Amino acid sequence: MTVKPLLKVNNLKKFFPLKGGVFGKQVGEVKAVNDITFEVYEGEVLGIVGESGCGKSTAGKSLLRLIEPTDGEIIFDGNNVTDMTKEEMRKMRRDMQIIFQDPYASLNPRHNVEKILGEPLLVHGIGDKETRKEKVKEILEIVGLPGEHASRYPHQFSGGQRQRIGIARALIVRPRLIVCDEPVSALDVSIQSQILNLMEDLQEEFNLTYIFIAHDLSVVKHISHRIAVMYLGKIVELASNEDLYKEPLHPYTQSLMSAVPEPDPDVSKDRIILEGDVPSPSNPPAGCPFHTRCPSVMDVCRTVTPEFREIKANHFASCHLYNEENTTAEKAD
Amino acid sequence: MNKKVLEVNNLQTHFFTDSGEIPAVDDISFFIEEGEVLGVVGESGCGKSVTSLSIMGLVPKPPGEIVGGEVLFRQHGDKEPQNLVKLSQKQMRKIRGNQISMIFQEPMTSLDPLFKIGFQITEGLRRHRKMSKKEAARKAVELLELVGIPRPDAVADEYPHQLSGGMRQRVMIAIAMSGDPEVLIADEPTTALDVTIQAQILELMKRLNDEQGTAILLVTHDLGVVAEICHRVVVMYAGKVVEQGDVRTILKDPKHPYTQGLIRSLPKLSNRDKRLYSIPGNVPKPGSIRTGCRFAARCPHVFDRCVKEDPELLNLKEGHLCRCFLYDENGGVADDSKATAES
Amino acid sequence: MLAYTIRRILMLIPVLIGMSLITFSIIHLIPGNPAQTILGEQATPQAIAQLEEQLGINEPYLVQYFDYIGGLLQGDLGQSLRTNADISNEIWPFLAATIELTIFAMVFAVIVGVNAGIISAWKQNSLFDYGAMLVALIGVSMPIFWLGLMQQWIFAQELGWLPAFGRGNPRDPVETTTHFYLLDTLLSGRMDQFWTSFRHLILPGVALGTIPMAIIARMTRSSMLEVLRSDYIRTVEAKGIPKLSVVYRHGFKNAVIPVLTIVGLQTGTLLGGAILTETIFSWPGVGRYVFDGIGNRDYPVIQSGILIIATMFVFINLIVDLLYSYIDPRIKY
Amino acid sequence: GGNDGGNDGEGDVDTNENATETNDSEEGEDGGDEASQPAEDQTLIFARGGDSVSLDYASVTDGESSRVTQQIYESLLTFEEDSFEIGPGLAEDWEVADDGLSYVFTLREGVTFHDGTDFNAEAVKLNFERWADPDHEYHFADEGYAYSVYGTQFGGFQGDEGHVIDEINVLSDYEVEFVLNETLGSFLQNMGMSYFSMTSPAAFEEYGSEINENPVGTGPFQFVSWSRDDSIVLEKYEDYWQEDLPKLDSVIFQVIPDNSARLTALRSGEIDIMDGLNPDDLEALEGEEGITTFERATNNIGYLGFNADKEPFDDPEVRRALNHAIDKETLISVLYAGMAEPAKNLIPPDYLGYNDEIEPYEYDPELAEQMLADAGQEGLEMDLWTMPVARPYMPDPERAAEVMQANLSDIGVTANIVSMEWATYLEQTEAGEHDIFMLGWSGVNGDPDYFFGNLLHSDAIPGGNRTFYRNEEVDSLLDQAKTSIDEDERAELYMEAQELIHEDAPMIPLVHSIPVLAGSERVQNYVPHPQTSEPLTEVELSE
Amino acid sequence: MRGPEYQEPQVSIPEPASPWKEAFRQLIKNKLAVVGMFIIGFFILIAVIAPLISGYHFSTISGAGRLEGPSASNWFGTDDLGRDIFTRIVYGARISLMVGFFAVIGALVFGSLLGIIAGYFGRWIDMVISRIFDIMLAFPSILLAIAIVAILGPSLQNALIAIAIINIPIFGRLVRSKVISIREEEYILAARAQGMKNGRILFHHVLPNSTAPIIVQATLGFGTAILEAAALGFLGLGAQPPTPEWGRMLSDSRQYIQSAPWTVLFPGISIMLVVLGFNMIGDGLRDALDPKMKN
Ligand SMILES: Nc1ncnc2c1ncn2[C@@H]1O[C@H](COP(=O)(O)OP(=O)(O)OP(=O)(O)O)[C@@H](O)[C@H]1O
Ligand SMILES: Nc1ncnc2c1ncn2[C@@H]1O[C@H](COP(=O)(O)OP(=O)(O)OP(=O)(O)O)[C@@H](O)[C@H]1O
Ligand SMILES: [Mg+2]
Ligand SMILES: [Mg+2]
Repeated sequence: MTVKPLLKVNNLKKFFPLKGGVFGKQVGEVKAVNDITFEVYEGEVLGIVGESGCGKSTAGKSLLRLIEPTDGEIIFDGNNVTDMTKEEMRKMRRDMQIIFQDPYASLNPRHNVEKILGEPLLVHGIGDKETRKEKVKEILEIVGLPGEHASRYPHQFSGGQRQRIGIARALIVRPRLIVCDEPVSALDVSIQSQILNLMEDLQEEFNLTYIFIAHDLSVVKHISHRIAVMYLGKIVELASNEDLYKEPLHPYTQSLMSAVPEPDPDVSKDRIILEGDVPSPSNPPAGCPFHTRCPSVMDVCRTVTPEFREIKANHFASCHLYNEENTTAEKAD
Repeated sequence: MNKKVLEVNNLQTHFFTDSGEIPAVDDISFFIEEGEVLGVVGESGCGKSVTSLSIMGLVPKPPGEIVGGEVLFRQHGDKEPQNLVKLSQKQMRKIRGNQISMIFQEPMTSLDPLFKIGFQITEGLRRHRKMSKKEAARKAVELLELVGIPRPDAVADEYPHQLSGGMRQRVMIAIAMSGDPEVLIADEPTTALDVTIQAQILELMKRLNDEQGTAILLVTHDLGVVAEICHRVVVMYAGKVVEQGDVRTILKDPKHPYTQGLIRSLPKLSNRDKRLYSIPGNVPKPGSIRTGCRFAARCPHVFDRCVKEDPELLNLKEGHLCRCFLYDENGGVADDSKATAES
Repeated sequence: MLAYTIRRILMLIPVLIGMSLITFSIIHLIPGNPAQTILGEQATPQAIAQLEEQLGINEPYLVQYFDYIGGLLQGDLGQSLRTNADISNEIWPFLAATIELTIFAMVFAVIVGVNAGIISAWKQNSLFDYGAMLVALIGVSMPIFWLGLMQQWIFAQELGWLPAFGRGNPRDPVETTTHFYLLDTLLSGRMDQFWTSFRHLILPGVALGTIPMAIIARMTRSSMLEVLRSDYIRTVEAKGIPKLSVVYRHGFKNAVIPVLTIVGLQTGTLLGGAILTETIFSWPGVGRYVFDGIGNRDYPVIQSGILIIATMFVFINLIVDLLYSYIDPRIKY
Repeated sequence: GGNDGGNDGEGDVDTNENATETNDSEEGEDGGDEASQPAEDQTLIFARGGDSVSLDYASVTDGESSRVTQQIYESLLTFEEDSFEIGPGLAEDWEVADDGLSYVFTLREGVTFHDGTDFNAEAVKLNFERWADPDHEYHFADEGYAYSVYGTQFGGFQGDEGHVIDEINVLSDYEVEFVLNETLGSFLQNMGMSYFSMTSPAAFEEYGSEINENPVGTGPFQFVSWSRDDSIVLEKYEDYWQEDLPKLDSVIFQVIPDNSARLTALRSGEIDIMDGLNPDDLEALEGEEGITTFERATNNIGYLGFNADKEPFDDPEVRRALNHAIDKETLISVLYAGMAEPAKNLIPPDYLGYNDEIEPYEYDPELAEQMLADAGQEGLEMDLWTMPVARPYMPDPERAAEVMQANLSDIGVTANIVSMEWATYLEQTEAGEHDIFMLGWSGVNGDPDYFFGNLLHSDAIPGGNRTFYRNEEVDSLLDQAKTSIDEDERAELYMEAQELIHEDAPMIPLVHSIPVLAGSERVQNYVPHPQTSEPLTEVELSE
Repeated sequence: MRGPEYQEPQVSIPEPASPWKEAFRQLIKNKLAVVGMFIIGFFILIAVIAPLISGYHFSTISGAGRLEGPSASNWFGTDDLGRDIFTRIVYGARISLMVGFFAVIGALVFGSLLGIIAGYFGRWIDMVISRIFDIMLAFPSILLAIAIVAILGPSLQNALIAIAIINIPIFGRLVRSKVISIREEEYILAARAQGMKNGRILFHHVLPNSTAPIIVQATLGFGTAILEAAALGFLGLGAQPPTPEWGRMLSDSRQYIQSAPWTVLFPGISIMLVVLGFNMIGDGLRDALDPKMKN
């Protein structure tokens, strides 16, 4: 693993307007992604976990500017993606790809596999007709599908096979970074492991960098080198795989981990069962977004938004528990 | 030994579609004892939901039809069990929602969006128990309290869209519990929920099982959930039961190659293997394989017989059943398998 | 809700202005001089010139348009060129006749169509389903004027069961106050006349209602099928609620929105499309009023007639929209 | 309209009569009446295809309006029951000065309007001045009233050059004098036209420009209600000046646009008389129990006109040839079910000066083809213009065109049927855009000048003369006939003109249609007038 | 590692079944749709070979044989001008089918164009176009058609134009809503993520996926257009005599409904059958192509 950051994200925000009233004016906004900052190193897998609606997909799509970010800076390989023109961005897409969650919705039902996979090559002007055909066959075999399947249509494949096609499409232009937006959550358990293995193999083979989004902590943990935990549009903790598992700092991470059921009747855990639901991102609570459910909530949490800081070496979290002045108070509890 | 409240024997539910007859549930047998949580696991499309719907008599007809087998339900106090398959729709309605109730996978779509929560909770009750409006309203609040909903009075007067997914699933449970059922069938009750919410719901179900003694048939594809709450487990594959036993046996010492593979292919939080085991191939739809073991095509131990003959469900040891040619009656390893089976 | 209503009404203004402009332009594009039309072949050129002068049709179009709109804003629909009568006085009986017929037809269409659709969906693939849907299919394929003629021929002329024309018995004219005959006869306490008026409504009402009935039946069925397959209906079933209640109370209430939309649209269509029925059954309605107006180049009549029909149509759809939110608590504007 | 006339009724006989009648109708319920016995319910329902436009008789020209106004209003003179023979109306007597420039009418005394006011010379003057004077307070030009028939019949309006009525003098309460500035042969005929009938001056005062919906006249029936496009209800005017009349208690004019629905209604007894019978239904009705038919004497012409300004129709030989090509008999049998007479002249047969000596052009396709060939017109192709709307003289113009198209194709002439919107049709034919065209004309006052002057006089170009026929000789004959007030002399002149016209063949006279009405046998004394409508004063319903 | 050689448990799918072929297979399984295809096929056939199957000419007038009932020589009887009704029906098929075809094509082309522009470019363009559609749809369509014919003058061609015009907003709205909803599909997002240009996305991704509902609407539109043409004909605003247009034949004969019912019966049945045929095919197509699409 190199230490060169391939992607730097600074203070990324995406707010969706909420319309209403007599003239359809904007009456509010959904703070889907609310000021997140992180780096991704070349060749690493950065996992992003969080519950439904916490802004994972929005963050992933904003990185590729498939959704225009509201604010913030995205620097890919030294180039500022946020400043690029449409055409520059289009070219840039060769290097940054995405795999979607739903293998059914993300393939054009009217195109056969050859067209689906050949089109990215075509629009980036790679190869002539023959070579493109070759490349399609080649990539199909790489993702574990027989090359003859190129003439088939998506509806003739099972979910797992479709996801392989989705991966092949992302891979065929040989990108450097792939955002994987929950690529396995729609799949069956036995298929999920196939795809996870495939993705791991590909990453090593092509020296890819992944941003791997999932809501399943065990999946993320399996594949990632570092993990970011999101809650209500914010990253609440970011650490290496081992650190996070050994010593989750943020109370949310702790309860999330304890809530994951293990398929082993002998593992008995002290469950931290959180109260209530995730608040709405259109009306996030003041202060720490987690304070409404936090088992160790303090007064300061209700008013002051904690800073996202490096608390241990390469272990970031945003929680008042680890502020200098609060630490003692917490310990005393 | 506890009494069996519900017994499914050789149940067969088929769908008659344009592309032929699909045996979604193909000769399935299992039972639930009083106060027990039985898990039914299996991958998507293996027939879990159809099994539960068959018990409830809710298989959409057409195209579905129960073509064979029986569902014996022994009501509390009754000696003779009733065969639910034989009951008329009218008789079934008396049992549904009253003695056997069911909750579904999708809390977001399982409540009628146009009626208030309170009404929906007690609609069945008022029907079955001839309750007055007032009584029903009180009962609704009571039930909402039981499933741990804050502000139950207010919530009873709200519409489903005003609640979150977790709340809705609690409401579904409240509806199911309204008739003090003997059996609660929960079809993937937490699959659509976030882990933190899932933990809440599982906790609630455990409590209801403990406190009310309701037997639960929990359908899921998540072995973690099974480990969490079930006493016994039925593993299904392509419309058939492949293995059955108590939860510890199934998770710790599975015999069927499918169960083994399934457990090994899970990424686990506690240990990070470099590489996951994976079962090759795809999950077959029921009916796509007609002869031989349904798992043969993906099985690492496959040998000739597997493709030609249907294996029987063998009793390996007390309460542990497995459908595989690798084993013989007593749980030993069958002879002919040794030749080809690799470890 | 109120805000939405206000917004919807405000949004109508450009539509209404557009409509009036289009109507006005259209009718002035229609060739043929009203004066010539009114006076016929035996008119002398002087007479025509004189009449043109008096009718004010020699003024520039824009002047005429603004005159017209100016009058409209004061509730003045102008005067018929042919009869000199104030349209605002003259049009009401026609409008009432059409509205009465439309309501009757729509009530017929809704009662029969909705129930046929519900039962068809409930007993999908039954004999009733096949029969009803075949009838509905034929219903939407039927030329309405032919259906009307056939009904008239069979039920009025051959069998003599029902009156073939008009709104009542000419020998016994209804004392009109509202011009809705069913209402007027009730107000004057004439039950015999009420019955007569009712019988007069049957043939044209059924002829007019057949197509919407078929459309409604088809729509109800498909909407019901979708609802009956939904999760929440399964929930209701699981509660052991009787089928009738499942189908009508839960099923239909959920299926009603697309049906309501169709009812709204069809009511509008009937209001204007009654021309054919009105002609066949000698129904003195607004469709014929406008149609004759076109024949006579009676600009103010065409203009006002079309505007009134279109305005009613627009308002019916508004009402339908508002009804949605009454039925469906999720729809809040 | 208000009805205060009932109380003002004078005269014992009237009141008595009323009393007995009311008695009749009240007691008649159980009495089994004989067949010819008057029915107890004297309500006549007259069904027709379209509604009246206005009930102000003089401002509209359509037949459906006058059908109703005939009942409400009366004019100074009236026509005979079934012809245009003139007789006394509201005027008992009249005198014409020798120079033909002054007419004195002696009015009937004791006539009241429906509002109870007296009819007198002042009322006559007011009515005429209302039409003549565009500045008259009751002229209502701004409200869209126009009196085109007045303009046509009296040569324009006050201030116009050709306006013939110079002044109107009230000589006494019941004597009124019209002074003309030139003679007008049709003056007395005009006075009989229902257009020029008398409205109550008090009603003008009361209703102003809404007089069209509130008619008040002296006629046998008074107005009760009007629901547009549906029905107009009239009731008996109790103080009507003709004793014992009208016999009906009320008349309802019911609109039933569809011909067959109207017939159904007649058969079921829902209506009593229907207008616009399909000629094809006539046969079926013959001998049908309880139903009878009424023929209206013909008063119109349907013709196929040439454009004499266009080649080759400027050649009389071509026009004559084509005259031989049209099979009027088939036309009549197919389109009129026989209810029409083949025409050879412009005016209908009963008219003054009708020339029966004229030999019609026989239907002879071979001759026609030959004549065309002789005129050098082989393979002639032309546009045959036809009207888009049914007219009294031509119930289905498009079908008629189809028939004639077939006739023409028999002699090798290709006719393309052209149809356009009605007003445009009239404008374009007036402008001479056509090759040959179909049109017709209906009489209003039974005077031949109304036909000749409007259709074939060169002064009527542009205007009614759409054939662009110009013959100075004919013009001068027509001019003389128009101003002459000697009937015999007029007849003579018209006969002569017809010969010339026949020779020049500016048109193919097709038919004089005979309108047929059907009615219940209960309807007694109904005599259709050639004028397209008639007062129902004498009509009575039997049991 | 991947497991040992495993044979895919595939139900044998015949090789590349494009969605269209798939849909066609579905369609011919639908009995009603097949009946519809037969009906339409039949009418197309008789329209094409019209001169061969009838010994008469549609405008041959015979004063003698008026209003004759059906017989061996005149299968459907004769009309009031003595013309053979069967012949006129057969020739009328040409007219109705032609009107349906051209009116739908016209509406389709212009409607789709406007719909694509509105849906794809959005913003004020969408606003303007959508408002125009709203306004057009607020007029009862038959009135609008009558008005348009009144402007252009009554003729078959103008009736066709009028019908095309009143159907434009129907197609326009459909296409617009399809374009808008498909634009939100994930595979469109995927296409953008591949670096495709807007034009390519529109023509290669959005449009091909909106064709199914458009085809369904067009098929049903055939029926509607034929009905509308017949209605205009009935009001005398469509085909002019002696063109044997069915609606016109109906209105010309309605006065004979009692004395000669066949004059009214056969044109009416013909209209109904053709429309029925198109509706059957349309329903079948909808089920085959786009089961979710309603109405
Ligand atoms: N186009 C949009 N307009 C408005 N709000 C949006 C839009 N897209 C997403 N949101 C909102 O933004 C928030 C974050 O959505 P996002 O899809 O990023 O969540 P997620 O973490 O990916 O959830 P999931 O696990 O369900 O995929 C949600 O509350 C969602 O409702
Ligand atoms: N309405 C239906 N028509 C036809 N086939 C059906 C129908 N419902 C279910 N099936 C068939 O039955 C099989 C079993 O379906 P079922 O819903 O029981 O699966 P499941 O195990 O509940 O899957 P999941 O985990 O996705 O809920 C499916 O493969 C499907 O082919
Ligand atoms: Mg997401
Ligand atoms: Mg399921």
